[in-house]
Amino acid sequence: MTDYQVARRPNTLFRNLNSKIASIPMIVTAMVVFLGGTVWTVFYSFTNSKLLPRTTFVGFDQYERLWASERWIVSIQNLAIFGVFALIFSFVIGFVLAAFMDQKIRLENVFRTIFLYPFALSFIVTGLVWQWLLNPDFGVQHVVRSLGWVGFTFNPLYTQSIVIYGILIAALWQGTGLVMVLMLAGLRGIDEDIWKASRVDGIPMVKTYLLIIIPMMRPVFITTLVIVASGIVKVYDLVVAQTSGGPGIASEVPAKYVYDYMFQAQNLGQGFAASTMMLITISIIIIPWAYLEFGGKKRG
Amino acid sequence: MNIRSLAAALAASVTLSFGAAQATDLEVTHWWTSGGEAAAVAELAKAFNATGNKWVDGAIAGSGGTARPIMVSRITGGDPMGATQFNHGRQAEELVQSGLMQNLDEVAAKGKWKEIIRPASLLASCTIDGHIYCAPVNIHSWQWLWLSNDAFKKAGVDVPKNWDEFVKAAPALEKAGIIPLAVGGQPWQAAGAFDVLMVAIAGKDTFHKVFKDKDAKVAAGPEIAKVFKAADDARRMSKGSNVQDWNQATNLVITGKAGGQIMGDWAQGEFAVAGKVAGKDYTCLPGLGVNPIISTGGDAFYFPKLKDADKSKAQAALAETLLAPATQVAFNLKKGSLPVRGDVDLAAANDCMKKGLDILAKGNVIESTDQLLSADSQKQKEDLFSQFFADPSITPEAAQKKFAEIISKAD
Amino acid sequence: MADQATLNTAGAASAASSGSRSGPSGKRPRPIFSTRNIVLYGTLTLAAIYYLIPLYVMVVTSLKTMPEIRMGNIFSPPVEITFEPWVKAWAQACTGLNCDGLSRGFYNSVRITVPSVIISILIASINGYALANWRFKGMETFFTVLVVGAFIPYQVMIYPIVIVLRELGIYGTLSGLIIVHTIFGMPILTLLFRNYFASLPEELFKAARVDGAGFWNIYFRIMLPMSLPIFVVAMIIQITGIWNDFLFGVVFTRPEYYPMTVQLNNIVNSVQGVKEYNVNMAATILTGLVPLIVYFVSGKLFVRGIAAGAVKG
Amino acid sequence: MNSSVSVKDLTLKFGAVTVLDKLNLDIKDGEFLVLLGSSGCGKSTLLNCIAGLLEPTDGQIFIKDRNVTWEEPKDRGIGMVFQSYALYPQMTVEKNLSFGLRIAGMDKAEIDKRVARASEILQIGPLLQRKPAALSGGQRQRVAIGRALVRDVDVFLFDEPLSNLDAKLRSELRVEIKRLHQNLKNTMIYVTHDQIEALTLADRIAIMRGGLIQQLDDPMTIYNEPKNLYVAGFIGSPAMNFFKGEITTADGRPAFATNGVTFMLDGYKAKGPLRPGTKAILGLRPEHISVDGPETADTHQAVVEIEEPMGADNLIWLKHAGQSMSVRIGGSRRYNPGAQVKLAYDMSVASLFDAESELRI
Repeated sequence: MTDYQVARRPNTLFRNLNSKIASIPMIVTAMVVFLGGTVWTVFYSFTNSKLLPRTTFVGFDQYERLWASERWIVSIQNLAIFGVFALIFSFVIGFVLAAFMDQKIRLENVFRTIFLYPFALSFIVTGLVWQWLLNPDFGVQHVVRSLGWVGFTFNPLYTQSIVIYGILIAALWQGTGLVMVLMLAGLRGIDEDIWKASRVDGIPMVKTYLLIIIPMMRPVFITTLVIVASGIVKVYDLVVAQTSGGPGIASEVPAKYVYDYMFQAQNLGQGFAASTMMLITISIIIIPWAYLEFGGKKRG
Repeated sequence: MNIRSLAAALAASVTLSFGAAQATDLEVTHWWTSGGEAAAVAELAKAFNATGNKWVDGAIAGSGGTARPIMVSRITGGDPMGATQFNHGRQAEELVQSGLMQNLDEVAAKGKWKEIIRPASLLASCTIDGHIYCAPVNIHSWQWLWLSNDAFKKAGVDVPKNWDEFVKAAPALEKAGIIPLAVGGQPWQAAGAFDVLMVAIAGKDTFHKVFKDKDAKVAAGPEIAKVFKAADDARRMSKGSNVQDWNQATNLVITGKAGGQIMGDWAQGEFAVAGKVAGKDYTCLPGLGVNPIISTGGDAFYFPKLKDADKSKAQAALAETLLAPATQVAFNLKKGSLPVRGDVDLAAANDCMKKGLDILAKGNVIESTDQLLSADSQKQKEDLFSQFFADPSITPEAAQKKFAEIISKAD
Repeated sequence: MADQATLNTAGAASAASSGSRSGPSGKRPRPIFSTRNIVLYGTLTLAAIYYLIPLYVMVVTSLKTMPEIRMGNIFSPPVEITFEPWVKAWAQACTGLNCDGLSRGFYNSVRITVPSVIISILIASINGYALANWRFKGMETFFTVLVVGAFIPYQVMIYPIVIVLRELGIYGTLSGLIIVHTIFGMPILTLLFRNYFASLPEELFKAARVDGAGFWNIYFRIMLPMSLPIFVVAMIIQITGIWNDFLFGVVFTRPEYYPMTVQLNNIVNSVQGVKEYNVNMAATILTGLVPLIVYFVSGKLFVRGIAAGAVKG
Repeated sequence: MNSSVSVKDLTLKFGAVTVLDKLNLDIKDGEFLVLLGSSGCGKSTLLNCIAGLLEPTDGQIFIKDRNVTWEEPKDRGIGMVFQSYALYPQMTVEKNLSFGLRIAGMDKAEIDKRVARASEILQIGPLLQRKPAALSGGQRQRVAIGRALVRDVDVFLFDEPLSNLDAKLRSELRVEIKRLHQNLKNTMIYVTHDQIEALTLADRIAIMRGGLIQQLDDPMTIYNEPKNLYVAGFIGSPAMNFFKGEITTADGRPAFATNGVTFMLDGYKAKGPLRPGTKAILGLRPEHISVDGPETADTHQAVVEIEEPMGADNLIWLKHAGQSMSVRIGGSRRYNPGAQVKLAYDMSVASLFDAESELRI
């Protein structure tokens, strides 16, 4: 028994009301646009919607067709190759550049600006420039040949087997600057005493980076991973601007499959099925991680 | 004609017609942005502005693939344009069925479209459930082989008169450092070239059996196998094209860097802009010189339903203008296509157009694949052929198998 | 020891900038021509050349005439400098019937970018602030969905958004496009702001609450004045993203609002015979100029802000 | 009820973790209460609950007999001083002091008056136009206290306010806080992990552990009669010496046997009967053991291991009953390692705990 007046917990709906009001845009975006749009997409992926969405259900037909489509398989393979290499190279190059930039160098501002400026340019522009640079009749191949190296062949954009690397070159050019900046920021956040300690202990610099500094930079790596990975999954403009998916279907990517089938082929159902596959893959990878990272974590 | 000065003239005419009180702005979207195309659109705009309304140009470059999604989104999004180009055929079918498009019955009746438009299949493609929903403006045929006379002269061989001669001349061209056949990287070009080969080699009936009746057995049969053989030749001859856009490929022919190109009659506009003369600088072979049949696809304008009554009136005015004889002549001369009405005088037509008109008059026509197949099937076909043309490791037999599969599931 | 408070209360801004103030955390400088310096500067210079080549080619090409481009080598400097391509790209290049080049899109791009940047940053910063300081039940779930949303390709979302905008009756309007930009900027921006605000000392927030400041007072009077670096980062990201956007600009508006990138696409894709590479390159540079200038001007703040916002988990 | 702050059955859980468990606490008007405990014991959490910065899962909080459980912090009549000072970096000292008043819409003259008074009390007048970054640590903490002062509230909450200062400043400000309390006579709740601060400042100390108050008493009681083993071990530096053993009788008197050594419990004020055979722990503070004093019947022998001279005191570490123990003696008495000493105990201030319940016997 309590011998004092108990104040009832106020209606929880109105607790923290301002915060809830302020979060409405986020909630609406998350629930209506992202979640709603996803559910809507999944729903219509089971229909045979053509130009306009309609509710004639066809079960898993769209998915069967999707996985029987050579272009879809190629798209996925390309994304996998592109994704793995883009991640590895952008992290390695970005980190190495950042580590070099962190050596009390002269002209740091100049170098940083040079590495970062491509990020200001859109993928369309990036694609155009690199299409031009890699064009066999004008670009690198032509230049090297006219220097007397007649047999020189470097024609990624018109060679099926290596076209995806031609796109990778452009993507890395555009994106590593940002990775470098993120890494640099992370390196600058490392306590100077760590460096002193490793010097006193006589640990070589490379080892210090690998064994001490990199593990300490986990938050930076995670933020960078989110930014780079979300860019990889979405890769579309670059491919369109550089190769339009060609030669043939050699540089197709999933996002382009979605767009082409939704709008050019006017087969929304097929486009939605491809979207759903992408969304599922993303969700499987991202949600558990995102929940661990952002959910339930308390401060104080 | 210089486009810039044309635009200036246009601007002037707009200012003049501004005096007319009922001038209504009508936004027209299309993807005609190449040199010849833009010149042709200017003719339409001029004619429409002369009615006292104002043509607001909404060109979206990058061909139908880029433009169509934007157009469809705007119509379904509830912010439609005044009029929009589609390839006539089945691209806008569902928009019509959902009641988003303006019925043109009245304008059609007034202009006696049923009588003047030929071939009738054009109007049929515009007709859904007995009502007319689009105004065809031109006939475009795919079945042309464009040859550079210069290139053959340089290679020291005669300009071929048909596909077989062309294939035979290829080694000579190659020896002279000329790409025999220019094929751009855009997927629809490869698919289109294949359709052309099919009409020329397998003939009209087979074409119909495959694309109209969707007969997979024919598609897998020996007739089509021959077509794939020819496509294989074409693939070999097209090696080294290294261009994306169709008109860049055409430009290879214009400049003599390539021997020929299988491309629709819209290529003619590019030759015209470049100041080339048919018969002298270049040669055109309808039906690849084998089987003079042309398909009658083309472009049509659709008119989304608008709330504003003035705009609806302007839409009717535009529909009427598009089919007016003078517009038809002016437009099609620039565009390099054929007029949709048989009763206009195309005295100014050049060599190639006359060949086309001739075939049309004889009735040697087939429907275009845009009319026969859904956009979905078309896209799958495009994927297949762009892959086939780019990847020599795919045998004609394997490709034919896939082709038959697409046909069996086509709608 | 006494300085700790500066770090705490003056916020991550100074924490981050202390790097550039007191120099990097690496080793002490050594003689100029040591092996280490040669490797260091050699690598950086080579990398810099790789990054600069495309820009160089773009600029050089845009200053050449077409015949020179056809004959020459893309790396050779122009024999005869011409500004014709720039004039053409800016004011004369044609799309369909409109022959006024990029100029017609410039104002639209400004008109789209300015409100979109302001609104998206305002909303994302308030959301990030609420997430960091005013949690309520379920909030993290919404945020998780939002972050996952960052991975959804835009193409997938076009159709649902067309429907949403249509139902709201703002399809094709400028406000519709602004909303779309706000929506798609939200995941990354909210993440940045949330991390940044979470990195500010929590006691500051508590002190303000004891002082009687509420949600908005704390946001505007305490948090905002401390958050310049992260706002710069958000601004740069958004200006770049929105200015460079093509897809939304063309799908969700009508021609009178088409941004510069649509004109750019039209110019590079409207081939009149041969591709006019010089005009294309000039148009490309012109289109990229605004975000480039923003970068050159505020690049230093960008790094500082990134250090403050992105790095803290 | 004349209590100033009263906490009833307060429970706070973060998910599955219970931070505060049905905690009760009454603080008298004008009392200086110190919440003492090691980190993670829930003391700051409790303070934040009282301040209204954390929402309790269950329970009630009263301030001045008013139920404020769900009130906003600003409406509770509290002022709070934080460890990191939490000064608004972009505002001058004056603005920092007046921020809360300005938010409340108080009129300008009154604000000025209060700021002037606070700055006089804390002697920060010359600093008013400076920004926090231009202040030293001690000055910052003064401003932080001033910010609580201007609010003219009944209850002051201090969350480890001196932890970020160096030792000298800390003892200076400690005195100032004590003086402030004597002058203002407000209720003050002070969280710290520093037992010196607790013992010097508090009217009463609440020792917390695992979300529970272990003992709430005046400093001397806490020191001399710790309620349980934890409190006994926590308070006092160096820590109390503990011996594990059992209660026996020797010569018919209660005694404590461990490792072959017997301590006579004469003079120990037991709470109840001392039953022989009970497993128990004997606690002896280093200063309650005399070395080489007058011989008694219970004198033990031990060997010095280490000597730690601390100026005023000298601490010697001995080996006794198989374990290490420390003894505090006068600073002038020195022993070399290896020296034999005789030990005697004052059992009236010793502590005896049940080995199982760890409660004082």
